[in-house]
Formats: sequence, structure tokens, C-alpha cells
Amino acid sequence: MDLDFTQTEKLFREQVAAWLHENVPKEPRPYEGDVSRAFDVAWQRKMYDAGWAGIAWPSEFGGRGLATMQQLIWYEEYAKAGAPWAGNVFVGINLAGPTLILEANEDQKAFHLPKILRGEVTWCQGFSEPSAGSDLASLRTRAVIDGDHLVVNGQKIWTSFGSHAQYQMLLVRTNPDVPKHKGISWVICDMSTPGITVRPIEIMSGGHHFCEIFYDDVRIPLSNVVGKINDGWRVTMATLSFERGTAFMADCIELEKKIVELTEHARMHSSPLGSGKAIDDDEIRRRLGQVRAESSALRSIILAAISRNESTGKPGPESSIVRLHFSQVQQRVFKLAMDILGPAQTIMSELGQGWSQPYLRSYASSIAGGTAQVQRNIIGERILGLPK
Amino acid sequence: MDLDFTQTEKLFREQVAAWLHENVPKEPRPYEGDVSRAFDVAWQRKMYDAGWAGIAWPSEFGGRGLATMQQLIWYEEYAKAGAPWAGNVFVGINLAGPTLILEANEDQKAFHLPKILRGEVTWCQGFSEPSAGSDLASLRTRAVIDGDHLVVNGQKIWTSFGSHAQYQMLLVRTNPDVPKHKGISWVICDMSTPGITVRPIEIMSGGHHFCEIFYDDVRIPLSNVVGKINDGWRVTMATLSFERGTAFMADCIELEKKIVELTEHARMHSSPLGSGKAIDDDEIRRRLGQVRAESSALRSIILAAISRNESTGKPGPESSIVRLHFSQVQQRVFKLAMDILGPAQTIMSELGQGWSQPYLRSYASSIAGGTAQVQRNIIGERILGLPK
Amino acid sequence: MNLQPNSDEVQIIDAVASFMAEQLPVSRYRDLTEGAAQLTPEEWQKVVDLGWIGLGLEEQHGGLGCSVVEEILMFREVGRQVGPLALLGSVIGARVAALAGQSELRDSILSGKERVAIAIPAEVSMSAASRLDGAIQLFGTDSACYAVLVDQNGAVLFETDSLLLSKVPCLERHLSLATATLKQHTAIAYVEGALDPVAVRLTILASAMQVGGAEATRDMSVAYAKERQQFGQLIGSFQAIKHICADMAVRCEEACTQLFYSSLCLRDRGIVEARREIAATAFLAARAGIENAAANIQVHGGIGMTAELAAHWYLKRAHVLDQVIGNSRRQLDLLVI
Amino acid sequence: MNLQPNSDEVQIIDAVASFMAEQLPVSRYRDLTEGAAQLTPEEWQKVVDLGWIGLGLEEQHGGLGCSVVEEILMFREVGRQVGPLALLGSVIGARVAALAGQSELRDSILSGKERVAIAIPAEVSMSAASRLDGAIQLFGTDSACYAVLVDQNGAVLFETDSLLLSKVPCLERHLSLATATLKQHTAIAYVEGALDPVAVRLTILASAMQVGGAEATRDMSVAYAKERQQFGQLIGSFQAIKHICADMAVRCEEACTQLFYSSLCLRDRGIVEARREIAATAFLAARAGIENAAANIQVHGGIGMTAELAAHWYLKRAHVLDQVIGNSRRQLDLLVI
Repeated sequence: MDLDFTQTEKLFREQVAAWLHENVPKEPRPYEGDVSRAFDVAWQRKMYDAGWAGIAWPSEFGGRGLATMQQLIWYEEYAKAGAPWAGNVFVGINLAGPTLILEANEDQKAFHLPKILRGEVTWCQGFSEPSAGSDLASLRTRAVIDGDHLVVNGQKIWTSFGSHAQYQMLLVRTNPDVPKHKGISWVICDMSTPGITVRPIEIMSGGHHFCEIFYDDVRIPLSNVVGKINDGWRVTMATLSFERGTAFMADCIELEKKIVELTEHARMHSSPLGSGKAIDDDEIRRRLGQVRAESSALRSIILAAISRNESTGKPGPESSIVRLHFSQVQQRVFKLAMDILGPAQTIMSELGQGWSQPYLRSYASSIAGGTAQVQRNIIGERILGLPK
Repeated sequence: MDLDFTQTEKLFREQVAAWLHENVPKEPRPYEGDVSRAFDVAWQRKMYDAGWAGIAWPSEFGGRGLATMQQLIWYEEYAKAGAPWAGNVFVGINLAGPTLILEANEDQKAFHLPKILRGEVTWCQGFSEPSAGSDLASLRTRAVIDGDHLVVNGQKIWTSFGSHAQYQMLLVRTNPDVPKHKGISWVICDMSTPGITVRPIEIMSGGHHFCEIFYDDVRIPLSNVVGKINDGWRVTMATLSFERGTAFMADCIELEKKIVELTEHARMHSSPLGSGKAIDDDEIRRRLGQVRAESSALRSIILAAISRNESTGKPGPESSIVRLHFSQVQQRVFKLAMDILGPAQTIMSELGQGWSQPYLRSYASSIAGGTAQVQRNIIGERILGLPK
Repeated sequence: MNLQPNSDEVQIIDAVASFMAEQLPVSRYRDLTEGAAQLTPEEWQKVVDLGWIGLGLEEQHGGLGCSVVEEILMFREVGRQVGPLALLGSVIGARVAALAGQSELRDSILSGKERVAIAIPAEVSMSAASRLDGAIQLFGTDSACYAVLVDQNGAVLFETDSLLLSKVPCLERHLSLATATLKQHTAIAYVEGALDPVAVRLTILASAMQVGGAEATRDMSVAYAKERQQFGQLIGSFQAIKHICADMAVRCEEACTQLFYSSLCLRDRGIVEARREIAATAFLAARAGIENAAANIQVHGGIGMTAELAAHWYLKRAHVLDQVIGNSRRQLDLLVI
Repeated sequence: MNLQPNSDEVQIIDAVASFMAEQLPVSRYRDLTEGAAQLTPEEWQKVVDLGWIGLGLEEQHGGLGCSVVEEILMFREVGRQVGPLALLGSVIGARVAALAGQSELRDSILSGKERVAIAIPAEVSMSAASRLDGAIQLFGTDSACYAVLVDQNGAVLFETDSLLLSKVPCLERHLSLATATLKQHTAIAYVEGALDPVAVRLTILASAMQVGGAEATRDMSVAYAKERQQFGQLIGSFQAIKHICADMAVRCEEACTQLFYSSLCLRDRGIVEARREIAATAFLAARAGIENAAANIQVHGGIGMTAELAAHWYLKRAHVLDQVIGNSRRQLDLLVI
């Protein structure tokens, strides 16, 4: 075991840090809407032009072809530099792109990957359905072959940035007569196809980036199927294994920054539970220490997961541990913030700012991408080998 | 809703308090062994002679024939007076007796009830089995009819005071060919019958009052079956519904006393987490307040359960709420005690004394009599009506 | 001794519950646009006409002469639908006006003409006195010219129209919230803590709303668990969901029975004996309110975190109520000292 | 950057693990009568012969010259079997003797001739200095003539034979425990906190034992959940049990990866950078140790609370270890200030 970085890695880190220092947007990222998409793609284009897009992508598609370690370094420095959340480009860069690299045919790769990397298009995800929820494979959106097209009817939900995306990774049921995992296909859906209706959903913390999407006789060319028809579940597993990955390190560092900020807040403000400053309250101070310890561990867990992936070659079910741990720590941090705020917790902070709005937002972290209950099932069954 | 007691009840309370004040044993109750049995039956006999045994038992069997409210008052005053735990006589008085009153025939009642009330005999429970655990109805101890006897073979476990009891409420499988709840019989087993072997089990907190009991061709007269043969599950449900009942109020008051004692301890001793007295630590003080609030609620929950029982006539599944709540609060109190003790927590206190031994003992409270998980199933299914 | 509501009490419960369910159900928030007030004047008038503001006030003060027991039963049902906080402000405001001998103001409040906002100190240093200094937050200022501020030391009623109010968005979008700084602001009515424990009354009534909310979210979760299918089964059959619901039920039982017990104590045994019991209620009710609201969101999964489902209103209200009583966890000290 | 043990490290892990499993498995406690010592002289000699006491001590001090990383890997495996606390005392004792230049005593400890008890202040007021005053508790006095007391201010080694020891029963029945009061007691060796952070070393080694215990109880629970049937099913298929096991796994992952990370920090980046990381380790490892031990008892049900199953030894050891390092929760302050 060691914490050393190679000379190459160190040099890479210096370059990343220097570039980010110069180029990170000074203005805050708009929380949502057209302006946020414009902001996200401009920033993506800027990174692309400077050669920082797709660090671990093959160079033939415009990537840098570097190792996971470099990508990790990138995310560390990215978060340290206060660079903005990927937002609208996240799905294309972190999920669709990697999936296409692994599973798409040459035409699909040649057409889509450069556009994604350059920020010319944004993607969204079309996996979840209202009646499926955590049981993703029970999806019902139907696709029937009609000539050289699929005709899609159904509904998707929880599609982030669905109102602004050009393409979608869409899961459809192409064979309803076989066991549920065996009749699914993974297709590229052009969001401008007639028959698609997008309805933003407002969430409890405000903000509308989640959408519902309705498909009414939507015609998608068969050439847009990635992998084989009815082989979509396998492709999906690949997609899901990319979810977050090294990008978790950026979230982790973000969370650490929030804890430092909260600690400063507690140092400056009166305790809502007694006299003196909040930090002088034994309980509050220990809870601050506890989330600090847990966020340190989160970093260690991510590093250990990356070390393991490096030897096995791909992410394992351990990502459920990262995910569950992250959601627990994040929720504890924001709950603690509410307690420290006292009366001010009743004031709704601006989208993405302050504490009360992110507190409400944090409820999503044990739900979205598989509930905490589902993560525990995965840990129990796939890591510990307990019976189903 | 009201908290008033009738004039009769108030008078009763005064009488109880006065008698207990004069008569509660001065010496502490021995924790286990022959001496504890001798102590328990002597104290039972003393209560009997003064007319305090079997407050809610019918007068024809030596009881007082009073209402649940009087029995509650008795337990309140009993705990306030620091009267000793029932120990060896608990099962006879609180489980076997009430079951016999409801389900036994006249001969059985006439023979057993007076003996129980006078403390002439003690009883133990023979329900649990090693392979059954929380799934009580899957018990395997077999009884085959041979003439006018049952011949019993098998094994029971977690029998409190099994080494010292004269009789046992024993569940046996009399018909293995029907669904598991339908082939069980509830029989009175004389513990001196040949073929019975009792082995005490040591538990983690020290002490041996739990036993394993082995049955090797044990012959029990058919006249000892309570209720009908193969109708034992119904009888068992009656027995289990008596478990604790109003006696929970005594446990609740005991727990409140421990919290007061712990608060005093925290007032006198240094904080193991910083400087000053333990009670000046914000976290410790609030945790003391929290368990205090919870134990107050425990009392309110018990009173509400009794109010409900008075109108419906029998205990409902709500007793699972009392049980689960009690175990949670008790475990929190003793965990807090360990934290307050600091270094001294590593010293094992004497059986039934101090804090560290009862702390270890408290682990049993979310296991014995149905694990916390089983209680939550019962609450979910039988109170909330959730599907099995 | 009986902790089951008697027939008179059941009648109050049923009356309030059915009015709330029909006229002011929690579902109404879904259709209100951002910034809309919690209640229209018409809705407020209906509440006033039911006499709820004076329900627990002595007859000599123009009230209906019921006790705190009836009052908590009412507020529990109001809380079950995340009902108007303005009712709590006016109930407490009317009591302060009455006790301070301001009968004209009291009658204006009882008649619904004047609504009363609830003020809390923005920093903990402030305390109730006949002249007020310090920063405050006010809930429900959109239609109130008066505010009430309550703490251990006493309760004050003061006018808000001379104040420079800075409107800020509230966690509950339809609840108006403002901050202001008081400088030697004169109280219209001041009731010392020792005279009548208004703080205790506010605490137990807010706790009753928390209990109602905790029970409503328990019921929402249970209902959803009985109808929602996943992996080919009703989700209520999964222990992960079933046990969350069971824990919600335990928190309700704990908070509700303690609420009943402490209200009876206050009515029949007086403030000294009731004080600790109410402190316990405050802590347990707030815990049940907040934790059940959070659990309910989790049980509902994705739909639980949308603004479309009512689940989030319960969570937000639970936080607001906890601040209205000055943080339930501060009451824990009363249980130790 | 790699948090996976390399082949040299795996070799140490395997060697310690197999010795412990064969020679000193946790199951041995079941057969020891009350009051028996944790280790026989023969068992102690075997441990000594393996060179474990000096594993992490520099070669110039007569040690094997490995780093803290190898040491935590060893103690994790020792903790997995609730291994001898005497090893921890002697490892720390040898280090103090070495750093204080007491080479003769150091060698006696390394050779196993002298064992070292671990002393902790019975009240928090005491602190390490060359002359000691105050009440202490000593673990493992049955065969030790020396004791080591460690805190933030430094570490002292002192003789115990002149002390009036009052034997008291320990939570761990086979671990000898005594109380004593020191009055200007002279230290044989005193190492100031600034010279070499013995406290940090003790903290991370005890945390490694906690991690081993937490992993062992996780494994016990998982194994039992795969073999025990209830209601016609393996109990591991019930979410109530499965999710307890999952939470145990998360606590292990959290504590173990942080243990590895912080030990690497201490080895490669020095005490200043490592201090906070080790504080985090101490808290997380103790939490995992205690909570996993408790969960393991619950998973096992009735049998879990007996003295016959090893489950309780893990719980008791977790409490002892937490006191040996002076309460892991005190370390939380280091993460804030």
C-alpha cells in the first residue's frame, strides 16, 4: 500500500491545477434552465479545446487515453479549484460516452463521441419509469419493430435535464414474452423526434431539472440500437457501473468543503441550543467532528475502490458501499446544518446556495440512483453473498 | 380522558403503600440459585398471607378479584417501594396462573392455582427451542400418546429458573402431520418426572438463570393437557398475551429510578469526554433528558394500552409497541451509563448491581420474548395491516 | 384513569378532522402558486366561525371555556392536514391579550378581524419583556398587524406595522416570513411567565400539531406500502419498508400518549407537575414530526421528493413548528435539572 | 497510489492470521475458567518468538524495523481473534523504553521476559509526566511488573510492584484489572509527547484491533445468516437481517480503509498530517468495533447473548480498547479545532 503518485502523475496534477486556476469560470453556475445548459456546454467546450475533456477516453475519439489515476487526479483538482458541477453534460460525458465506447458500433461511436466531448450535444437518461422505480428491469415502455424502425410508446421519469438534451439513452421493452431482463434494448433516442413530450417535475427543494417524458408512437431507427436487440440489460449494467465512479471524488471534496464552511459558521454564530457559540456546544462540536471523520473515510473508501478496480479492471458491487455511505454522510451534514442554523433554518435559501435548500435536496441522495434499501440489498447479496 | 382515580382506588393505593412500606424485605434479593428461590417464595408467601397475592385473580382461587386498575396501582406502588423482582415466582403468577384461570379444567385449577399463589411451587416456561427461535410454532419437541400418558422427547431452551421450578408450561407437538399451528398441545409438566435433564446456560453478563431442558421419554399424564389436545397454539396465544401486561409498569418505574440514579452519578463525577462534571457535558445532559422523556412516554404508552384493554377486554398487538419501546429505552439508558462511566465501564459490576453488568444484560431485552425484528413485523402486520 | 378519548372528546376530534379534510386538506397546497398565502380571507373566516380561536379560552375572556385537552385534540387534527399556522398565532395572541386585560384587542382576535403572527428571536439572546430589543423572525405577517413572542420569561403582543419588515422566502412557500429588528419596541400586552404559562401552552399546542403530522405521514406511508408494487410484491411486504412503518408507529404512540398524558396533567394537576411532562412531549413530538416526515419521503421513493406529493409539506412544517417553540431539544434540559 | 495490500503486506496478514487462528483463536476463551489469565506463559512465549513485539520498532532499537503499516496489519489480525492485550502493552512499552534510552528494559520487554500492563487514568485529570499522581486502572497486571501510561502529553513507563493494587473484576473475565493510586510515583522512562507521538501509535494500533474485531463480527453474522433457518427460510434472506449485515459491512469498509490511509499518512507524511486522519480512524474504528459487536449479538438472537458463543468477547473487548485509548469520541475535538 502507498499514497505515492508517480512523477508523471505529479506533473499531470500540476498541469491540471495550473490550467484550472486560470480557467475556472468566475461566475457561479446557473442552477437550471437554458442559461445553465449554455453555461455547461461552454465550459465543456473550453475544457475540450484545452485538451482536458475525456481524460480516460480513447484518443481516437478525442480523449486523452490516460489511466483512471489521472482521471481521479483531475476530479480532485477540479473540486479543489471550485470548478462547476458538470450539470447538463454529466450524462453524456460520464454515462453515455463510456457506454458507447464499450458497446456501440463504429458508426455510432464516430458520430456521437466527438459531439459529446466537444459539448455540442447534451444527453439525458431514459431508464426509470413510474411503475418500475427501484425494480428497473420491470420497465414497460414498449418498442415494436416496424420496418427499419422501432416504434416506442410509454413513459419515463426522473430524467435529469430532459428538457434540454438532444439525445437520450433509452431503455425499451422489445420482447414482452421473455423474462424481464431478457427483452430490453438500449437505444439512442433523438429527443427532437416527433411524439416526445417532456414535462418538468418540481421537487421539494425547488428546481425542475427532473422530467417526465412521454412517448407516443416515437419512431427510432433500428440503427440506433446499441449492442444487440434484447441485449439491453447487459449494456445497462455497463452504464450503471460508470455512474459516478471517479467523479465521486469530486462530490467527496465538495462535501468536505461544506463541512469546513459549516464549522466556520458554527464558530461565528450563537448556539441555537444554549449560550455561547455553536461550536462550543459539546454535541454540535462532536457531530461536526463525526461528519469530518466520515468524510475522510469516504475519501479513503473511494481510493480503495479505485485501487480494487485497477486490479480487477472494472467497478464491482462495492460502489453500493460508496453510494450508501455518501448519502448517509451528506444527509447528516445538512441535518446538522439545520440544527446549527436554528431559527434561520426556516428561511429557504436560494437554489444550490446556503443550507436549507441543499438540506431538502439531500433527501434525494438516498433515493435517486437506487434507494438506500436497494443499496443494502446489493451489499448483502452481491458483496456478502447472502441469499436473495 | 382523565388521570383521576376513584375513591376506592385511592384508598386501595394507600393500603398498598402502607403495607409495602412496612413489609418490603430489607435485604437485597439474591441474584440466583437456591437462595434466590427461597427468598422469592418467602416473599410471595408473605404477600399471600397479607392478602396481596393475585389481586386480579378470582377469589375462589385465593385471589382478590379486583380490576386491572388495582393491579396497576399495586405494581406502581410495588416498584416505588423498591420491592424485589418476582424472580422464581414470576412465571407462575404472571403466565401459568392466568392461563390456567382461562383455559384449565376445574381439577387443574383447584390443584395448581392455590399452590402458585401461596408460593408453594414455582413454574417455568417450556416454549422456545433451539431450532425454532422466533418462529415459536415450528417447535419439534414430540409427544406421543401411550395409554393415558404423553411420552415426550425433545429439547427446550431459554427456560428461566428451570433448575428450580416444580412445574413447567410445556408446548409439545402432538400431531406432526398437520400445519404447524394445529398440532401443538399445552401441557403441565412436573419437573421431577424421570427423563428430564436441566442444564443451566451461562449468559454474557454472568448468571445462569436460563436453562436448556432435555426430555427423554418423559411420561406426562394426559390429564395434564390444558385445553384440548392439538389446541395448544390458541392456549399459548392467551399465555403470551399475559406476558408482562400491567407488570410492565413496575419495569418502567424501575427504569425511571435508574435514570434518576444515573443523573445523580453524572452530577457527582467528572466527564469522561472533557473537563467538568459529566452532567455539564451538553451531549450527556441531553441524552439524559432524552431517556427521561422516553421513559415518561413509556409510562404513558402503558397507561394507554391498559385503557384500551379495559374497553376491549384483552391485550392487543399494541403490547409489541410497549415491548419494542421498552427494550430501546432500556438499552439507551445502559449505553449512556457506560459512556458516563468512562474508564470504570471496564470494571464488571456485581450481578444485578451497578451499570456494566446490567448493560450487558440489556442486550437480552431486544431478543428474549421475540426479537426487535419480530416485534416490528407484528406492529407492521397486525397493527398497521401491512401484507405478510 | 383513562387515556382513551371519551365521547365528547371524540366529537371534537371528528368535527375538526372532517372540517380540515373537506375544507383545508393538505392537498390544497399543490394547487397554490408560489407566494400565495396559506389561507384566503374566506378560508380564515370559516375557521373563525367555528370558534376555534377561543376554544380553550376561559368563558370570562370570551372563549368557549374548554381546557387544554380539547385544544390539543383540535390542534392535532389541524396538524394532520398541515393546517394554518395563523390559528396557532391567534390562539396564543388572544390568550395574551386576555390575560393582559386588553379585552378590545382580544375580541378583535377572537372575531378574526386581527390575525396574529408568531415571532421568534432570530438569535437566542432576546427575551420577552415589555420593551423589546433584538432581531426577530415573524411567521404569517401577510395579513397580521400584531405578533406574539413567547418564551420562558413571558409573552408579549406587539404591533408590527411600525416595523421595517424584510420579507424572506420561507421553507414553507405559502407561509409569509419576515425578519425585523426591534429597538425598544413597546409591547401592547405583556404577560409575565409566572402569571400564566403561555410558553407552556404554545409548546403543547405546537406539539399537538407535530403529533398530527407524524400520524398523517405514518398513515400515508402505510397506505402507499399497501398499494405500491415493486419486484412483483407490495412494498409493504418488504421488511425494509415494513420496519420503517413500524418505527413510525412507535414514534406516534410515544408522542401521542405522552401528549395526552401531559395535557391532562396541565388541566388537572397544574403547571408545576405538568412542566416536565410537557418538556418530554415537546421533544418526542418534534422528533416524531421530523423523523416520520423524513421516513415518509423515503418510503415513497422518487415521488416522495417531488413537490407534487404532500410529503414535503409535513417535513417543512415540522421544522417550522420546532422553531416556533424555540427548539424542542432545549426542553431536554428541563428534564434533567 | 494504492490502498490494496501488496504481496509483502499480504504475507504479514496471512502469517499473523494463521497463527492466531491456530494457536490463539477466540474460541479458546470458552474453555477458560473464570479468573484464568488471558495467556499462559507458553502461549506468551510463542507470541514473543514470532518477533511481534518488535515488529514496528526501528532496527537500531532492537526491533524488526518495519513501519506502522505492518504493525496495524498485524494488530488487525490479532483483533480479529480478540488476541492478547498484553501484546499491545508490550509493543508500546518497548517503544517507550527504547525512546527513553532504557535499552536494558527495552530488551527485557522485547524478549518477553517482562510484560507491560496498560494503565489509564481512572479520572481524566491525570496526565503523563515523570512523576505521577492520581488514580489509575491497569489492564493485564497478572504477569506484568511494569505498566505504561500514555496520553497527549507523553508516555511513561513505571514499576508496579511497589504499588498497592486492588484487583477488580474486568468486563473481560480473563483479563486482570486493578486499580491503584499513585503518589509522586517515579517513572522509569518518560517520553514527552513532542519527541515521539506514542499516543498516536497506541491509538492507531488499538484502532487496528477494533477493525479486526468489527470484521470478525461481520463475518460471524454473515456466516450465521447463511446457515440459520427461521420461518422456513435462511435468516439472511430477511431484509431485517440482511440490512444489519450490510450496515456492518459499511462500517468495516469505512473504518478499515481509513485505518489503511491514516497509517500510510503516518509512515510517509509524518505526524502533523497524520494526526487528524488517525483521530478519524480512532472514532470510526471504535464505532465499528462496538456497533458491529452489538449487531452480531442481535443477529444471533438467543444464542448471541450466551457466554458460549464468542460474540460477547468482541463487545467486551471493544469497550476495553475504547478506554485504552482514552475514549475515541474525545478524538472528535481534534477534527474540529
